[in-house]
Amino acid sequence: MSLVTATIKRDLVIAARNPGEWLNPLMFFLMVLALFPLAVDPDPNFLAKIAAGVVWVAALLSTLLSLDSLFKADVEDGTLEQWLASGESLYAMALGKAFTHWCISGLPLTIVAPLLALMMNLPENAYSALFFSLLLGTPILSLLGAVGAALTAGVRSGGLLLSLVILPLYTPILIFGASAVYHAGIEMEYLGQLGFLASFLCMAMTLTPFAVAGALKLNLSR
Amino acid sequence: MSLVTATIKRDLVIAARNPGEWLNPLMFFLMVLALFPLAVDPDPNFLAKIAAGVVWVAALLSTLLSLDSLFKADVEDGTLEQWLASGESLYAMALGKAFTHWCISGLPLTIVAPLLALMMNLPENAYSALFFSLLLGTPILSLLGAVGAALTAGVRSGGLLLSLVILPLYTPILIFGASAVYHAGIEMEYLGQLGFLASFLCMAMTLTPFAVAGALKLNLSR
Amino acid sequence: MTPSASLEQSNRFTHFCDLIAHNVSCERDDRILFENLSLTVQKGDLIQLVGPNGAGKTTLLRLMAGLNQDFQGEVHWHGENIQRCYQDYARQRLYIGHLSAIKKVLTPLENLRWFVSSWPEVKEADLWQALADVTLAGYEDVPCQQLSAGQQRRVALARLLVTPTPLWILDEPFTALDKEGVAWLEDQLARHVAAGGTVLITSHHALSDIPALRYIELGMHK
Amino acid sequence: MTPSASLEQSNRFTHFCDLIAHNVSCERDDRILFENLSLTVQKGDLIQLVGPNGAGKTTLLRLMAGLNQDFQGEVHWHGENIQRCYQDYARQRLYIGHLSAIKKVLTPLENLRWFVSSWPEVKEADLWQALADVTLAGYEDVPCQQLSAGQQRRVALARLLVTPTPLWILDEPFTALDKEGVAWLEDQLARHVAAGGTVLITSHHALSDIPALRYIELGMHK
Amino acid sequence: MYFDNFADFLAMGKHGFYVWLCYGITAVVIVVNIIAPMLQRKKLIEQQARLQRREKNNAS
Amino acid sequence: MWEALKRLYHRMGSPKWFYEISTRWLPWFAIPAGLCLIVGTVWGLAFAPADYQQGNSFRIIYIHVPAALLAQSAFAMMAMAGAVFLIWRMKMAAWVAASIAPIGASFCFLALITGAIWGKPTWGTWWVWDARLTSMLLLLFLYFGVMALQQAMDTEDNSAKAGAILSLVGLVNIPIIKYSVDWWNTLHQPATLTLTEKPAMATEMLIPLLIMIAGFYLLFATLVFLRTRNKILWHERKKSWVNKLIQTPAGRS
Ligand code: HEM
Ligand SMILES: Nc1ncnc2c1ncn2[C@@H]1O[C@H](COP(=O)(O)OP(=O)(O)OP(=O)(O)O)[C@@H](O)[C@H]1O
Ligand SMILES: Nc1ncnc2c1ncn2[C@@H]1O[C@H](COP(=O)(O)OP(=O)(O)OP(=O)(O)O)[C@@H](O)[C@H]1O
Ligand SMILES: [Mg+2]
Ligand SMILES: [Mg+2]
Repeated sequence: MSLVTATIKRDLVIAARNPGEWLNPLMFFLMVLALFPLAVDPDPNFLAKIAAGVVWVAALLSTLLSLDSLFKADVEDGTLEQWLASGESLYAMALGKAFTHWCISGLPLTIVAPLLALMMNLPENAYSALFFSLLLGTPILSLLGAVGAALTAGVRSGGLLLSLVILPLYTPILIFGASAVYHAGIEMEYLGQLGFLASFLCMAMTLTPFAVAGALKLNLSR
Repeated sequence: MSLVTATIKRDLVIAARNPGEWLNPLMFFLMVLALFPLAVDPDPNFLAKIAAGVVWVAALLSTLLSLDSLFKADVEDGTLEQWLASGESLYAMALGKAFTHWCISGLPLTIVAPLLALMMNLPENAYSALFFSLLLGTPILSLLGAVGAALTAGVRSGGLLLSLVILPLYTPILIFGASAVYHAGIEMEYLGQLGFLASFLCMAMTLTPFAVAGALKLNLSR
Repeated sequence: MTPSASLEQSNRFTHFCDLIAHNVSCERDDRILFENLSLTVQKGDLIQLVGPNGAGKTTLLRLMAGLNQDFQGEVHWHGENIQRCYQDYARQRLYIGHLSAIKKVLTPLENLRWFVSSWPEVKEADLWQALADVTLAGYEDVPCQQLSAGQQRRVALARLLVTPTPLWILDEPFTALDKEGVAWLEDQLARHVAAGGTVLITSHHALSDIPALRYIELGMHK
Repeated sequence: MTPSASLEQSNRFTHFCDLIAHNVSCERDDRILFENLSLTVQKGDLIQLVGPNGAGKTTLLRLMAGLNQDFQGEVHWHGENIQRCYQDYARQRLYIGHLSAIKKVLTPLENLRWFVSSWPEVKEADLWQALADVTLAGYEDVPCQQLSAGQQRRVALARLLVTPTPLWILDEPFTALDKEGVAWLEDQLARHVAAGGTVLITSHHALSDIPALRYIELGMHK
Repeated sequence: MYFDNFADFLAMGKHGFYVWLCYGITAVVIVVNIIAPMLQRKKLIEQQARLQRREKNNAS
Repeated sequence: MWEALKRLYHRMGSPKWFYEISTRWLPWFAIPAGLCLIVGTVWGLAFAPADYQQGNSFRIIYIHVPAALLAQSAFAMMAMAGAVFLIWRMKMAAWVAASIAPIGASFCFLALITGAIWGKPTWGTWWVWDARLTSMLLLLFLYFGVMALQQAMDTEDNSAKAGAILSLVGLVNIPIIKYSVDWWNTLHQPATLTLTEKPAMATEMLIPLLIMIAGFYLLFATLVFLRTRNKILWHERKKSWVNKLIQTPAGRS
């Protein structure tokens, strides 16, 4: 077993051992969704209009929050140092880490989102669009997020710096994702948006690992 | 100078030395505000309707994020242990810490909020309500937040656990705060809501430090 | 440290009261670390806890310092349970554990200033002198993150020179110190007990011949 | 470790190539740590870096390990710059730094398994044996957070027994070890160099008489 | 000149406030951007000169 | 040819050379910049005719457009300098990138603030979520992110690298952001409040605009020189040529 697979496996075991790691993003997602009607207006018709956008914003914020710890623990306890010392490819590690992160945050979120969208009174025909847009979009969030997490891993109170770095990069995905759901809701074509998300995903898969690998090295040379 | 004042001073010096600590919550606030129009609908009339709620939700989330590091660093580097070892009152420390946190997150946010509300097209007569509701509300957020931060300080990936603990406590404040602003916008009486916030604040100031002190002790007995 | 200073200390320490552990027992994970252990610490004692890794030295030390209440038995100070008279007790003992409570963004001087803030009688000049004594002259204004492991340890140990407490409780203080540093610390310990102070210490390092030295051996009860 | 095992290792290490630092210089914060330092490390060498705190031992070690590229001069392995042949080099040397790369929620066995995942030839039985050798038999399945400081260190050191690399680079490996542990580690070092391995180590601890031992002294250039 | 008199020029139709505000802010931002590095340079050089003098004194 | 390029590259990498050449060039940028800005401003404010629809508020264009153009190209330049630093480890490039960031952010801020002020008389509101405005706001965030990273790490080298990586990622993302935002706004909302379509601008309006654009670019170059020179002085303060420079009265001017 190579170090990459070993690391993926290890991280999943750790996540299984503190379930908070994958339950918390879910709970956060749920709570942002719950806050909205409280703060704005609980009228169902009104909620139906904003549902697509709010679900996507909540997904994005909850991914963002779970990113903070993606590399931080590894930097602090020396795991990353050992990675670099091992001489194995950082590109592969970056991909592996983003994959684990998606398994822990994006995937569960994609699965429960349709359920929660019920609470927001999302129009019925938008459910499949919601599911597929999240399925394509959340991996991009994880990949781009890994860049930010790697850049800020060694920084104290990096959590917020991370959001500063990442949110501008997230907006295109938010726009395409939310509009796919919105259009599905008003019975318009939405395959175009999904297509864009798919092509973004391909780009992100090939390019971001380079940036992550570069950024991780920074945390080590002292 | 007692240890409490020394700690407040020290924390403010640290914040001054990495400006990220108080700038980042502000930036996050701004960016969450920007996400909404992108995800939902940029129509100004529509935005005016949701402005009050969105500004309050954004303020709440940004406070939430800056809470994570409130006690964590102190637990990890042994400062908290030294506090306990010093025999000085943990109640005073809890108050002091909440105060520093408010200076760094709540206060700047209250000051810039009216400016950002412009971007959300908030009705003109709601500005003073926005300002005062935030001025009364953000200290409560800091105080309640300190309880959550203390409870989760020793926990890995505590950031999200923290949100779970805290968000339910935050909802009443969100409801009163947002509705004060909303009512002011449609030219209705809003002093009642502010009164509630003020009385919450008094309660929080006297009660939460006990909870914080208790929670901090938990982090130490090993 | 000048002779006159230690003389002054010697007078100050006349009020030292006995610290006595009565039949303390402690178990972790169903393994008994020590059972019915009694220990009397008197003026002028230098007690080193020895034993293999995992024997419970740190645990016993924290318990004597009043930081850990998860044990059976009682620890008395001046005939009173330390938890009862904790504030008085805390002002008479200095605890330095594994964690150094040093803020990395602050300078050695600022860190030291915080440590002594409960003792208003300590003067600014003493702090400079203490830093010079631990061979950090010239580093007073360098942020601690730029110091090496041993230099950071020295900042923490500079407290020994400035806080006027008779009882020192030190957990592995020799960690990361170079030869010269080790010699300096041994000298400090000898001076302190000679001046009527008391030291309770864990270390795997063999202390050189100080007449007052006593060992407490903790074994592995498997 | 049985004699046959070390014999086997001795054969394995015949391919060891020289590690040579050519005129390396390093400065931090305008202070020169070392200048035009040349160092040849050959098969069977045991080299201890000594010097006061802050002399630059850790820095030199990391640089020789290829983890730090912020210096002048070159480090060659088998006549080639280590950054060029990093993958090959990395497979031939083991680096253990201040940080142990141990995940607290995982057990010693799981941690060790991750460490050796790049060496598929290492068998599961070897891992159990190694943990038994560092006197952690019976702790294989206890999460590492429940181990004492020295026990955690032992988990990290168990790697010495299982990773088949000729070159060991160790930064203060004696930290937190008890007497017995120190003796064990000294024995391992002696065996390793006797078997044709090479060790580069920093420690403030005086190693007992191993014939191959050489010192490199780093001074303070103020 | 497009305007008839100076008062007109200041008033800019009804838009004087907006136009002058823009130009004012721009002037401030540009001036700050010019002054800041110049001050910084002065400080740097003074500080360095002081250090040099001190070193010279120490040496002699 | 190749040799000449290589020589140029090595020269560019030498802080001393850059410092000296910039000393010589600085007036050639600063003076034309000042001239252009003064001429352009006076012409734009006092002599250009008012817009038939917007009246005199349109004079804001002479700041708004140059600032907006510059803010975008400065980001690209910063990313390029960052790439040079990452690939060839040329320290000079890192210093240039670090100098560009705050200047680019200032111009981005100017474009936003002048746009917002202009919006009040023309659209009756300070801010709308128009595609261009939004993408400009995001560009400002990107600048802030890069600036924050350029100071975040514990060594200067690492900070510079982190900033460079983000500016490169940002550079790839800018077209995507711009495109998506354009597309988003046109779909959600009929173009009630878009920026005025570029009318065939009258030459007497266009010429001052071109002058101002030139002035802004020259000013930008001047500012980058100023800041980079400070960075050079600081990093090379131990070198003999800096010491000599400080002792000569010319260096103090
Ligand atoms: C905060 C608000 C605004 C922002 C962020 C903004 C942004 C921009 C940007 C980025 C450009 C340059 C586009 C390019 O060529 O690359 C631009 C050009 C321009 N803007 Fe604005 N703008 C704002 C408000 C306004 C307003 C209120 C008006 C007038 C009604 C306006 C009129 C123009 C004109 C006439 C141009 C030049 C025409 C062109 O190049 O297409 N802008 N603006
Ligand atoms: N948080 C914890 N939860 C459960 N058990 C613990 C915890 N911390 C320590 N232990 C157990 O208590 C025992 C004693 O630990 P302690 O840290 O006191 O040892 P020590 O004598 O200081 O050892 P060392 O020399 O390695 O520092 C260990 O065997 C460890 O397994
Ligand atoms: N991140 C950093 N930034 C700037 N300077 C640093 C940094 N880390 C270390 N230094 C400086 O480099 C010098 C050497 O540090 P290093 O950690 O190599 O010392 P060391 O010989 O290992 O000391 P010790 O025995 O205390 O571990 C120290 O004087 C320190 O001030
Ligand atoms: Mg211990
Ligand atoms: Mg070291």
